[in-house]
Amino acid sequence: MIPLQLAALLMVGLAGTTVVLMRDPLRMTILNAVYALTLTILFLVFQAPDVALSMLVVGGIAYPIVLLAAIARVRSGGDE
Amino acid sequence: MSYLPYIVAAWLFVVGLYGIVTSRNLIHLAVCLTVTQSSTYVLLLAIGYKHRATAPIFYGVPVGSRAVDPVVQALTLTDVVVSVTVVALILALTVDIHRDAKTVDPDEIEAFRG
Amino acid sequence: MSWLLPLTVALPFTGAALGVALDHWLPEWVKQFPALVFSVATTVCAVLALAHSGSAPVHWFGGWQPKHGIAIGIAFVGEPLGAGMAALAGVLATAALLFSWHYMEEAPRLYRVLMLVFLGGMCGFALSGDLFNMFVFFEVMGVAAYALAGYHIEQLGPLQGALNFAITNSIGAYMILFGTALVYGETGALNLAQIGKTLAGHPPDALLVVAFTLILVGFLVKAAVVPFHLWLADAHAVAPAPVCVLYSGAMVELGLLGIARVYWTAFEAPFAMHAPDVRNVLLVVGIATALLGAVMAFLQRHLKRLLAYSTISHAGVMLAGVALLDHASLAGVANLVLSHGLLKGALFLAAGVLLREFHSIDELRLHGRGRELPLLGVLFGLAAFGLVGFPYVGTFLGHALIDDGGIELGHSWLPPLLMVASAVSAAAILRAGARIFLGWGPKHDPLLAPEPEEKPPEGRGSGPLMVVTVAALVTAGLVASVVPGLQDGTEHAAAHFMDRQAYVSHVLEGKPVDVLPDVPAVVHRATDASIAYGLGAAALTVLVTLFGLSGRRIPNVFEPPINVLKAAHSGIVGDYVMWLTVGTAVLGGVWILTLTRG
Amino acid sequence: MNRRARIAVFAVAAAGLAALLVASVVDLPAFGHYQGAYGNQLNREAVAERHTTNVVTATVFDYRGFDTLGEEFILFAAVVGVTLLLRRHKDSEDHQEVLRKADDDRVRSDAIRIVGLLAMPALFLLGLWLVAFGLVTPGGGFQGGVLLAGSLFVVFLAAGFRPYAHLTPAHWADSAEGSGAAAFTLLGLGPLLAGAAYLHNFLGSGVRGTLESGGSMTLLNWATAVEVTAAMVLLFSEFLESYVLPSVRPLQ
Repeated sequence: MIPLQLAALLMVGLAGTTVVLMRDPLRMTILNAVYALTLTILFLVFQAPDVALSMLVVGGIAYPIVLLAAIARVRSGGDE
Repeated sequence: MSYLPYIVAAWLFVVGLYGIVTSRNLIHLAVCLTVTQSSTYVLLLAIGYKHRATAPIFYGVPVGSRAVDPVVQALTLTDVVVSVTVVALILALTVDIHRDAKTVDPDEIEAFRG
Repeated sequence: MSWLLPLTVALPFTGAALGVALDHWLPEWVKQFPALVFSVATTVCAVLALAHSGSAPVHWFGGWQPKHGIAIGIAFVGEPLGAGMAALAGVLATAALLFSWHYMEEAPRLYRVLMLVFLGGMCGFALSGDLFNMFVFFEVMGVAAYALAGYHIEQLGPLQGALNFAITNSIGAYMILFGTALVYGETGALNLAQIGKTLAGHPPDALLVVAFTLILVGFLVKAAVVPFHLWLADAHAVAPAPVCVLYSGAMVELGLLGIARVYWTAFEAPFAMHAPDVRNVLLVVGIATALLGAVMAFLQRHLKRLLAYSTISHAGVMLAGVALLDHASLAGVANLVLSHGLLKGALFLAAGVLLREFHSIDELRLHGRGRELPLLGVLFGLAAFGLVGFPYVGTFLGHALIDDGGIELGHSWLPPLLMVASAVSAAAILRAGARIFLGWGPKHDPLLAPEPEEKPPEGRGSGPLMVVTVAALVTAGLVASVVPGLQDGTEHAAAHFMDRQAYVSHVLEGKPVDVLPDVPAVVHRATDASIAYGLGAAALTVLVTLFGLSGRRIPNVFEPPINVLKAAHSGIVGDYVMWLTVGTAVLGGVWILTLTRG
Repeated sequence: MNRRARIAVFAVAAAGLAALLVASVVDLPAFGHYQGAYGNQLNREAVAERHTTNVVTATVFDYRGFDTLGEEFILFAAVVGVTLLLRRHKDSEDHQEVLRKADDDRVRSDAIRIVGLLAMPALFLLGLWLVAFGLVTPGGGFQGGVLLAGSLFVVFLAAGFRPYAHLTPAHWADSAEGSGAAAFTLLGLGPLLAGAAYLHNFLGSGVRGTLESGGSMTLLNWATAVEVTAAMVLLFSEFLESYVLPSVRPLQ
């Protein structure tokens, strides 16, 4: 368990918990992207470049687009 | 110390469930679902890891050298990409629910009782 | 003959993919046919695979045969119970597609594509011999089912039903993946036969118990067993009728097949010393599900929700059959799955016809209006009667074998409970049928929970084709108990299903399994006990139906528990996930205390 | 069941579940001491048998190719499901009419337009590279597909919705996704009809470390890339249309 792995693991645990505790959807989307980044680093440190690439691309492109579109649609459609 | 990755995976699983049960917004609930799912990725890849081993890519690396387990990576790799579309399906349901019920709070959706 | 097995998955998937790819180039009139053609072709392949399943052909994908005893590729094993389940799924999917000929007009193309993907996922799950591959097909079935449940997007009910369905089943799927990861960490294998071989001498430690619990809970969510069943009634009440046929007829039963397969191939050996503990826990859960499902079915006025709770009740009976851990009861479960799937499919389609004709699915609002459809009334009555378990009719063979298995193992208290459960749930259906088609009973019944009305589908559908489909399913379901040689065939198949050594050596070393003895084409005379329980069930059903129609209020001592039950089915996804967590913690806790001692 | 009672009961159950999970994971081999024979076997033989130096991609597309077929159809069904759920009512305006109305969000600032329209081809090439070299170095159809869809999305960010909608017509995305998925199943069906196993690698293994290593895996890789790209484009378009065009009347 090299120190880098330890750091990456703690970051993942922290980021995951923060994402869950953040109730506001917009801030949560940004935190989700940060969480995906910590996961990417963790997968790299676990010698899994393919999965890191997959998480990077998905966490960086797919999740933000889908989440932001859903939030905008819910916010603009409703009266809030 | 040598079980920390598995503990983090177990923690993420339960934290995700906590987020789902206490959620007040379906979009937040969908993201908590992905946190629960990501715990399985951390567990799978932590199981497949070996000390002082390279990635299972033998380009410029001699074939016999010590490498981590490729099978868990193959399982996780496709699962990560596919789970986006499943969460997108849940978000599509959320958008439709908001259009009909004007709310995204799971506790206030009054479709059916009992 | 192993080339048949991948076809049952490749054909529907290819049909779905081509359905989307060529949609803009196909003339309009052609579009009705491809889905049905692919579904029929898949069913033919599945039935042929069932016919050849005596020798349990193994198909290694990519041609990767096991090397040095290590399974490299993914295997499909065409053993009788799996192939039978795939064939039943094919038959029900074909009947559903035939029924919905012009029925689903809003988005027919997407509906047919998703039905084909659903069929492919079910066949793949039934035949797969690889733990992760089962998880993948579990998800394929799930995703197709979530989208189909939310088909009527103009109403809130379908959307919330689909959402609850999607979230609870997704969590179940993640639990299966977590359990699979634990098993892979311990055994280094994903092929079920190889896991079984590795775990043979393995002591039952905490990892195996928790992995077994997590995988089982994932399948129990799909099999709609208490306390994981809450999503099923919501999803059934809102999904289009032909889709409910697949939910109740095949998807729920596949959850039970998953439990049986994972237990007998991988987890039976390490828990062999504590088999009674596994049996008793699953028996209690099964009976609780059977009784709760029956009671809730009796409290419903929304016909599809009533049928959904009846399915939950039957899932409980089937789980009790599997839990008895002996081949007679397992054969009983196989027969019960066959006859119940056909009859329940017919009932859901009949509800679909009612919805199309009278734009309502509410038992009280349809009071007496069913007289205009006498033939449908007769079919509805026959199908409900088939579910009672009257000797030699419909689900009798399944109930008889499970009752005999229970008595043989000294659990003589089991058959009466199962009899009560199937009687009450059948009575609920007969009460609804009598009220709709014969106009008996009062127009108002405070006992029954009010439900939001359901918007009928847009398509007119072709009347005669719908009734023919219902008739075909009802006749097949009713005669299922008296098919010559079926009882012996299923008992041999069940015995093979449970034999781990033969399965491991057959899959990994290719040793031919001793082919099933040719079965005498004779219908055995049922045991006196099972006939007595069959007649008892029929009598009890008549009594409860008359009570239901009499409109008398239930004694108010039952009032509080019924309100608690209704409150538990709240429709809030947070409650469902909480019950899911509670169920997992209790199951895991009980098993970790009992299975790991000594 | 009121909310506070639910959370209280959940907290107890979650503590029990967490205890169970921890009790199970401590029986796993310690972190870093994994001994699985399956993975070692693949690490030793994949390069020799299929001349692909990326063993993970060899596992995804050949050794466990049938899993990938299942995963692809999860993706396929989910995107069809999203299209089903976000479909607008029949009588609302059809696609072209709606496009005309969505003219007001054209990107004004030239800086963004130029940088965006330059970035798009670069990202597209990077996506293609990721797919092509998937068999040799980390990458593959799945990751490359998402990046390709992302590069097309940059057109929306840099130029607005109408240019994006013209670049990604729903008809073509639908057909591309369908044909990508169909190609994968048919590539498996071919060897089956010729008597070999389903998804058998019928082409030669090619030259190690080059683009044409891995035989029919390359075809499966590109089929996956086409399907994932088309699926993601469809997904983004569905969500964009439901967001960009609030003018679409909510269903009665």
